[in-house]
Amino acid sequence: MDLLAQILINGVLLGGLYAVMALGLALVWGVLNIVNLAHGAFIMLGGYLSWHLYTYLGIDPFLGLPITAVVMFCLGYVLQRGVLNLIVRAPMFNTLLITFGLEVVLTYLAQLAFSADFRTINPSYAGSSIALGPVVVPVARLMAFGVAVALTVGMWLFLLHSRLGRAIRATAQNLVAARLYGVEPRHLYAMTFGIGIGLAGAAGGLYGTVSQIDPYIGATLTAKSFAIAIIGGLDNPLGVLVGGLVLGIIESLTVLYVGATFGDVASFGVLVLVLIFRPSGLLGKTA
Amino acid sequence: MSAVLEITNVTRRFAGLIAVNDVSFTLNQGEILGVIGPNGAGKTTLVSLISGTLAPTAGDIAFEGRSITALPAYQRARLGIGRTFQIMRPFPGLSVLDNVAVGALFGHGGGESDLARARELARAQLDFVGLAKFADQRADELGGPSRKRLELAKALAMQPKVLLCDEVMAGLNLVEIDEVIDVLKRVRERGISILVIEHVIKAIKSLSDRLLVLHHGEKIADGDPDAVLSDAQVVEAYLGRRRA
Amino acid sequence: MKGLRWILIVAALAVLAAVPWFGSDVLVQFGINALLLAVLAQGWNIIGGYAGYASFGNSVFYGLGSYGVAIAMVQWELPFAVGMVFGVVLAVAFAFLLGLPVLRLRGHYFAIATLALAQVMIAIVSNLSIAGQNIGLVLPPLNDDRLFYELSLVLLVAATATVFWLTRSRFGFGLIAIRENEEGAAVMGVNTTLYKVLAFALSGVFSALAGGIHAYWITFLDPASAFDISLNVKMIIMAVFGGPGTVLGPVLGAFVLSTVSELLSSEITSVAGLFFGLVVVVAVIFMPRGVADLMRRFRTTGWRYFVENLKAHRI
Amino acid sequence: MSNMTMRLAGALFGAVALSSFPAMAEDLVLGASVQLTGPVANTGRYYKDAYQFTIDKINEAGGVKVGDKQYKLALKLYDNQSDVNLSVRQYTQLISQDKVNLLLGPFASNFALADSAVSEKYQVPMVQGGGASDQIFSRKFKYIFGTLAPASNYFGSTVKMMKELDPAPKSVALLYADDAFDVSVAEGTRPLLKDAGITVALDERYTSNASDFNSLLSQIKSANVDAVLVAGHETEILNFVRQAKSLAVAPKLYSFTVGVPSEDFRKALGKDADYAFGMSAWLPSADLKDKYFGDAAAFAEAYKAKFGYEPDYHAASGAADVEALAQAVEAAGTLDPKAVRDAIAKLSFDSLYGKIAFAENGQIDLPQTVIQVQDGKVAAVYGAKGFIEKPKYPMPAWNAR
Repeated sequence: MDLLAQILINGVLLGGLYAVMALGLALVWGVLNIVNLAHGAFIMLGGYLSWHLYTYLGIDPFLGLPITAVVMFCLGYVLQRGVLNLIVRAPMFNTLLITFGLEVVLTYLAQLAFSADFRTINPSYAGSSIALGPVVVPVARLMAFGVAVALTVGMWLFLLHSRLGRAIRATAQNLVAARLYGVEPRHLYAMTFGIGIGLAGAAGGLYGTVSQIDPYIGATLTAKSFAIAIIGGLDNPLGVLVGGLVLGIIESLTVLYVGATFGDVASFGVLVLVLIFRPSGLLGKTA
Repeated sequence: MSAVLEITNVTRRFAGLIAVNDVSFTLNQGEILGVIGPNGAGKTTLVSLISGTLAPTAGDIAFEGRSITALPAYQRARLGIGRTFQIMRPFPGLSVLDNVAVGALFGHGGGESDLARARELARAQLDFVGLAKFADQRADELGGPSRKRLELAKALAMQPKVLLCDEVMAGLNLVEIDEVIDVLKRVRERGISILVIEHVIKAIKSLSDRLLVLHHGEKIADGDPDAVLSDAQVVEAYLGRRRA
Repeated sequence: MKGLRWILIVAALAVLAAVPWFGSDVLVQFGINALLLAVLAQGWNIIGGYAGYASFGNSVFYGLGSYGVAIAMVQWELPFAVGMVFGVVLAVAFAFLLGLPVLRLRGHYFAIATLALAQVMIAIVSNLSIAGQNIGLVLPPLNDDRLFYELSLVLLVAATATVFWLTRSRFGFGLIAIRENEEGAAVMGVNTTLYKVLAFALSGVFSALAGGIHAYWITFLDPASAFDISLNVKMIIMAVFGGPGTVLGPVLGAFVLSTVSELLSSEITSVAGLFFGLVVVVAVIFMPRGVADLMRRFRTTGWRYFVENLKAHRI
Repeated sequence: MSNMTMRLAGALFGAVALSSFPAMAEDLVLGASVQLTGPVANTGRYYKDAYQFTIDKINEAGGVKVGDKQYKLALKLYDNQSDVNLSVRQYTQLISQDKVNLLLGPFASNFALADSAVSEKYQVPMVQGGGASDQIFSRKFKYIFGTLAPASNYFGSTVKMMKELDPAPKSVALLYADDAFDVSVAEGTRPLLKDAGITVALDERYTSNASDFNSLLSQIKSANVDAVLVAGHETEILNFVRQAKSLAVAPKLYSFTVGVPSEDFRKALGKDADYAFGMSAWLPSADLKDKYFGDAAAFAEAYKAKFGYEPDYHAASGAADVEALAQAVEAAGTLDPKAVRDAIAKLSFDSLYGKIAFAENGQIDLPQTVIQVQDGKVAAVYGAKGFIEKPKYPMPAWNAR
């Protein structure tokens, strides 16, 4: 019983981290209709950025998150404005291919710049934990979870209540709707992609505090982010949070009850099932 | 006159909205039946229900005395039901000729299996609707009026027994409308029964043998065109709304 | 004109078929690899280029074909040919069982679902002891590259002939109609569900056969390399680079890109991957419809071709 | 650019473009395909550096003498981008196009498994120091030789040591990744534990590259085992240790097949690396005499000075591979691959890595020394003759460090 409680806590905390990883992917996909295969590579870059801030400037990884997010936002903005805006109206294969190409480029650049060594962000509190009776709650994961919830709710409020957020949501329905809000579409696209990448950067910073970063972690993280975004649905950040939690819990339980090599079977199996039976996600509107 | 198509108490709901509500009518052999109604009256939904791209929530649709409610769209097409789309959807990357050839290759009775023969049949249909000179152009390079004709030619190439026309005249000028009316009349002469959905009341009045009016998804009139158009309820629903 | 084209094709085939008799070992190796990639691109072309469904699940067919051969030869000690048949059976079964539900999805959703299926297959096969779990299987080596080369060539010819047949058959027209407008195809009498599943299966048969040949040739396979998603991305890149929905485009794309990639990985080893990524990005931006379209239109438009592509797709 | 075009033409028309190849007539060329990019590039570089370093050293000493002719060694190295299929093709290219004389190996068992088929096919001997899985050597191949100790015995010395600890661990959890090497380790370890009378309370295979060990760690905690043995990859081990700390999981002892001897493991974990047990078939000791470097300590020092990081057993094994080829060629007195192969099989010499002598199946057997991170440094704690330095045992709780 204690074990089950511990596993559920693990699953929930893991799910929070998963949710931030997928938040930006879902936004970019839902609004711009770009399936960003390079998403994991941006998470990786965010991780490296956080690592540099921590290692060379001594900035705490959690305090450094805004810096990481802003820098990554700028990178995202420039990439969308300069590259991805060029293919927004091209056939679907092409957006998949170009983001795949970007993933390859970013991965190799990262290896050239940072080498293939593992990097960890290991502040003093990273390994400490709080004991709640027999159950142990890791501090860093709890903080990451808190940040995840805050970012998700913040995203949700932003989309619902700010002018830019409303323009972004309108754009998800209709390409030129941005103009109705007095925002230039090219700028709006770049803003949206920038926010998505900023979120990926923040996710990378969080990831670095609980795991380690190397240039090749991107592909796996992209795949995970897909599963979460699809399970949660693309039209609501709160759905993504639910998707993350569901996946985190399912994986943890699978490892406990089925075996440690079945985690991926479970998560991608659930993804396929959700796609087939509820293609708009667990919380998404049904057609 | 025998009924080709029998629609019995058909209803279609979308989330929170009844698009077609308990509608019944028949389409007789060799008849041109006009269906009119204001925007959102459920006309296009009705065509989709008959052609099988939408399934009814309740009710029955019968073709030549046999229920087709459970059949998928392609089987209805093979039985002999052809339709055009209001929002024109040619196969944009194919040539005009090949667009029509698809109709001949599939269509009524399973279609023609030989590509060369299918293209011959398609060319004949292009002649019939007056598009022969565009045969080798890409379909997405056609202008609006020509696309309307292409929709017709595609449906006709299927050799249908029943033709469902969803606003084939919208957006055309008077000369073009007359040409389409002429085409449809000649189609009827081939023994094809036609259901025409239209906005242009004048056109449909001169074309239809019978007129049916939909309003908020319900049938509010069905009968002789002149009588229907002078019906008070129709005038209020249709024209009253226009004035508003 | 038409006769000349056939003569050229036969001559090109004769040259290709003769390669193992005058080319170096490395060329033959490269040839086997390029031919198999071309088969994969051509197989993808059927479901992706003609039916318009961006399948990321073709690497699953490839993997099933590889494992069909490996399991038959290693675990059951059956001949290679039986393994090929077994692989094809697995692929077709997969196409029907999972194609039916998954092919109801459109656009990105289909792409992602097939991507996930490939992941599920890696995870499942890693747990199957008959497939050697995650360690993989080692096949008995056969030192006969000529045989592998000619087999691959025959397979490519078969795949290309099939695609050629598509362009002039009712089945092919049905697929194109589905790609161009699925609802429109259905109301014209195309049995869209059946056609899509058949296209998926046909595409799977060629991928599986390619996988089978590759497994026997390379003599080793494990789940990660058998169901490698980047192989699927490669197929798409090659097909799209050459021209999806054309008969020779994917073959051309496979040959050109394999050559580029081979030269890069033997010459400037460590930046090969980087360069490959850049080629993809630039190609997608400037020639989104592939080499086939470029060759067709470049003569009339010249350099403006690239500018026009840019203008057509940007906002 | 024009050179590229030429190569293209060469490749297409089968005219082998030897013109751009740097080898001179009196060079003896060793070919290898190693992971310089991709997920295992981190370990791949040990081989690249060790190969080049050793080749340069041998050349400084005048190269190798074959018959009465003096040869310089040269290295032809490709990056296989951590892709098995590519590495197989590159080895084929090395043999049939680049015409290298002899082969050095890639890193990791799955690569060695696939690549050994190439050396066997072309009958060119490959000495590899990167694959330890027993599978590689059970195929009765004649042209593959390995300088890593057998995977099945990685935990052998550790289990022996456990029996002599006080209090001796009674129960263990055995975790292993699902790849060729780690499965071999697990298969070899189970009977060792059984013979030692230690209960295996938890025996779990996990997915390679897994990053979340919370569930497994919770199970370990719940099973309350004395010791945890993990066979996996370095990144997994790092995750394991960090997550063990964050879940306050502290068995009396934990030991890992990889990571512990390497410098970046200690760098990445900092103080948390302490108490971790591991094993190494090689320690940079001055007792290991070497013909070219003097001894292993001198090798380690020169290596670190040149590349900026400490060599571990991967690097030493790579260096030994080059030496083995060099010695075999001299012994054979010819470059004929078959003769060299027979000479390799008969080798017996002392090197910086230890005594090099291959068993019938082509693999070397070296005893594993148990090591432990103590105050940020690697200490050898248990070897063939029993305890060397005192192990820090049992491991204290995380909050008591």
